[in-house]
Amino acid sequence: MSKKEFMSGDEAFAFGVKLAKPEVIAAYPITPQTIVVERLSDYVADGDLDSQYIHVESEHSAIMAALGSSAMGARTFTATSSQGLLYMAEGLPYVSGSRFPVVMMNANRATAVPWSIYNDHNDSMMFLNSGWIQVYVEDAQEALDMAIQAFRLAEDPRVMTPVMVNLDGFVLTHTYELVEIPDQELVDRFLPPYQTEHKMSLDAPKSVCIGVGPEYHMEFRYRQHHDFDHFPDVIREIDSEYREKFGRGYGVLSEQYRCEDAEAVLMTVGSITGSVREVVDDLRAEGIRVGVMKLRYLRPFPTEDILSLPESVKAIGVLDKNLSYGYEGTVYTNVNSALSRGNRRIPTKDYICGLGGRNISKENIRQIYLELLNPAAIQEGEKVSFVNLHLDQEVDKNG
Amino acid sequence: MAENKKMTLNNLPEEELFFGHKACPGCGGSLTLRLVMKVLGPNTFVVVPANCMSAVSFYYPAMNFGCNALASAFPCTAATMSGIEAAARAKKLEDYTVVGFAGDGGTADIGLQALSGAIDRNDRIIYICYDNEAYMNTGVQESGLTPFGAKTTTSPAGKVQHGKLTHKKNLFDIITAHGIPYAATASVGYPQDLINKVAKAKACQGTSFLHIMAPCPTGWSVPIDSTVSVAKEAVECGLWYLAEYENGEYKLNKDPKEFTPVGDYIRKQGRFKHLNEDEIREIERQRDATWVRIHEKW
Amino acid sequence: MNRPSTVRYQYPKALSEIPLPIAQAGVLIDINSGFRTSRPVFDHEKCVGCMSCYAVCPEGTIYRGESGLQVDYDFCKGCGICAKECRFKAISMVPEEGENE
Amino acid sequence: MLDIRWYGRGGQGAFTAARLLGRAASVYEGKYAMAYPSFGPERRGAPVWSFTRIDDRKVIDRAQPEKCDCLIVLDETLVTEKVNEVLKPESVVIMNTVKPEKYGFIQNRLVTLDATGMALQFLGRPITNVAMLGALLGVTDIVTLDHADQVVKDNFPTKLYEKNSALLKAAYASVRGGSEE
Repeated sequence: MSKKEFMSGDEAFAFGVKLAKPEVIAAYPITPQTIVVERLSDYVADGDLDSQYIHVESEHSAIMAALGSSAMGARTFTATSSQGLLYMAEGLPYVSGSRFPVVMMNANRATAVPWSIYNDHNDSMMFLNSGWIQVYVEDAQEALDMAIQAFRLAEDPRVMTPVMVNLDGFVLTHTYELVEIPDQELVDRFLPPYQTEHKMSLDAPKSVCIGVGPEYHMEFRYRQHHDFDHFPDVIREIDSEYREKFGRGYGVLSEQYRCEDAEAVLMTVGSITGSVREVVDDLRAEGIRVGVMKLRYLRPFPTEDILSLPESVKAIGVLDKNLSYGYEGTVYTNVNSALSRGNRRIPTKDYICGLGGRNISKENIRQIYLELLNPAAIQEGEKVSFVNLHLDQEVDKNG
Repeated sequence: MAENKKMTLNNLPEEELFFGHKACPGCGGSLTLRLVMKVLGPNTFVVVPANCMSAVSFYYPAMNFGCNALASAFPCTAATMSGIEAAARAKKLEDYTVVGFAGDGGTADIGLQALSGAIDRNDRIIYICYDNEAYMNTGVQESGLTPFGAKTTTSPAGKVQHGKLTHKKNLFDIITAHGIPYAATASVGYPQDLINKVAKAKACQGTSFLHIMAPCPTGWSVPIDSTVSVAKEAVECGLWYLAEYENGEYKLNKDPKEFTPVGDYIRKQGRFKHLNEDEIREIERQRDATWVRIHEKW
Repeated sequence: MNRPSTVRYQYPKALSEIPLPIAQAGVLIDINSGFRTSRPVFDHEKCVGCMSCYAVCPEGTIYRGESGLQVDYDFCKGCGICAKECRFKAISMVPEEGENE
Repeated sequence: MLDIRWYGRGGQGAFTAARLLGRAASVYEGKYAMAYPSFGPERRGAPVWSFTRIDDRKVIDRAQPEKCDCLIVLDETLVTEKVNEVLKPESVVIMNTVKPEKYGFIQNRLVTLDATGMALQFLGRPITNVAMLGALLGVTDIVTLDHADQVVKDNFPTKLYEKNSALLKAAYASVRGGSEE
């Protein structure tokens, strides 16, 4: 029987990992991921989880130990955040290039300098090109559910690609919510033990992490790229089976909320979506037609979903908790690229927000929607703006 | 068990587990690998970080290891081995060995942190540092194990700076300071001694570490047939030593009554060609100090 | 001699043929003798079969044949360590003439 | 929707109380709740805000609320006139103090109790969070005393639970005037 528990995002994710029964865990503590590794250590120490926990001395070793473990065909988990993810940088394409289905939890946190332990997405956005699948969750329940789904997805023979599950630091990792915990037997049926021939074994010895010269290097990359073509279908299949078994699903690469007949749509990533949903409800109650599109996966990117937005949409805003300095938020770049691929001309605007844990209020979001309702101004005006900046804007403009 | 029968040069298994690779002729590193793999056998998981040994043996589509092998990132030979070992434990594998081959830079410089972590966990892995005293794969740059005075492409024999300015890191002491179950130094100049130590490491239940002197004719500027003889001379003149650390005790496997002249060893190698008499005397002084310490401490 | 043999590798011609970057162990595509300027030749009269040469060969190309120790010239790089280390002077390095076979 | 704010110092257990309240409301009373501390490095003695939000539908807005319906002060040394900024006209303030007369600047309804004295009496230590939870329920009935007692039971080992349970009930009674008990 499933039961309900009041858990933080970190705790919920750790519990999801426990239900997924990884054979090997290699992780190094970093705020705000720490509770995940503490809970997993507890489960192993108490015998509630039969897993080899490797107490690595750094994140670089965590990801490379995970590579070694996954290369043996063992279900493998690691977790990190921010500076730790950056320290792992070298290992990320090692794992994805080798096509080993490691699952990682990343607690999204700002990157130094100025250093900060608080939330934004500058850490994971640096690694959109790392070959990992990236998914961002909205609440503790989705965190737990995606811990389980991530292993199923990564290990699917059509996928064989590592998955990074991103949780917003503190606002999600350290916030307690009601979470429904699935029954272990049901999880076991949904996620059977990982079986693969894609591994080193004494019966069939392999050379792993091979080198490929200029003559054939591009062909290997070509395959890696095109394998992503199949991932959306696999994600859809897994999510609908999950919904069937556990009564909860999250859609595929993205989720549209009240986008039907919407004039303005705001794109979100992660836990900010909840507040945006409430603003949408408030505005809809006032007869204002707005919607929100939650981008769950950034790799693979929900290009088709974005292009499927109704014709009623006259302006799109993007909430970017990250910034490619000197240019724009990275989600914005990707959204515009999707629109361009589909030859859809909709005015767009980037809203840089929440950097280093800056609060984003419902009033902030409301003002963004009101601005988006004037598509002509969006078309003509500044494309990149900052939300809730603690500066006197007037002085800035005059100065 | 086959391990019970002592392995000698005469009864080494015929199977070649590291073969057909593209290493330079006379490579001390590949000789090290070949000999070690003879002892460890086919049920071995090998980790090689970015170095000559991985560069010459993982180049698609040719694969030169006959057993399982993984070409890992430079800083984390030990961590990758730990991951393999943990997975083998999780899968309840029996009768296997996990070994890593990193060079001097891969061990004493960039790989030291991960190695220290693995020894701390006492994972059942064999870490082998094949020491050719510089970053040879990238074209002979100075490492922490490059000896005093040696010329490399980043410690040139210039007008004001004469090769490497500092002495060779004392890696063996760094490792034994961890209280590791088994550590030893060895040399390709002494194959039987090397084989004996690999057999001990294979039987060790925790982390074991072998520091093997493996000359690189290219980087040392010596003839390609002198890899083994120059390795022997390093031991004979006292600049390298054969020792073990087991159960907290040090043991010298060879304790020369007197050393051959350092100058004879030095002058044969192009990398030391620029050194003057004072600098050679400095190398001798360092050697003597090392041996005083060895005799006092061990 | 117990080692992998050389195979003719089929390179991929289509997306579906491109392998994942994990390969069968022990696959040889070509021979290594291009390195060599001279080759070791055994004098079987002098050889006592001590196997020192075998132990110090970086390539693993010396093996026990029907008439004593043999060299796999496809993979010998001609470094000459075997000849130098032989206490019985049973190996001599003979210069290669022209192209390698 | 109810916003409850807890004000204390690191180590006083304000966040534990926030979490226990959220758990009682959600796990035992079928409501939805969210609980979180003011985020940051964990340091003993530093001022810590904690928040519990309770609603009949799923709580999804994570933005820190500007104002609260109940303000619970575990450590009165933190209180200045600035607390008025987080209060709505109808908000109630529950404070651990023996000198309520010092807080005339708070215009809202102020309920006080000597939680430190009670904690010393029942626990032998000045840990006031469970007492303040009891006082909150005595004033507001956000969750039943039985359910609060249940989450205290879930949270503490048996011996500590017994002491805290007694403290919870005593604090509850002290603000109710003892009549309901």
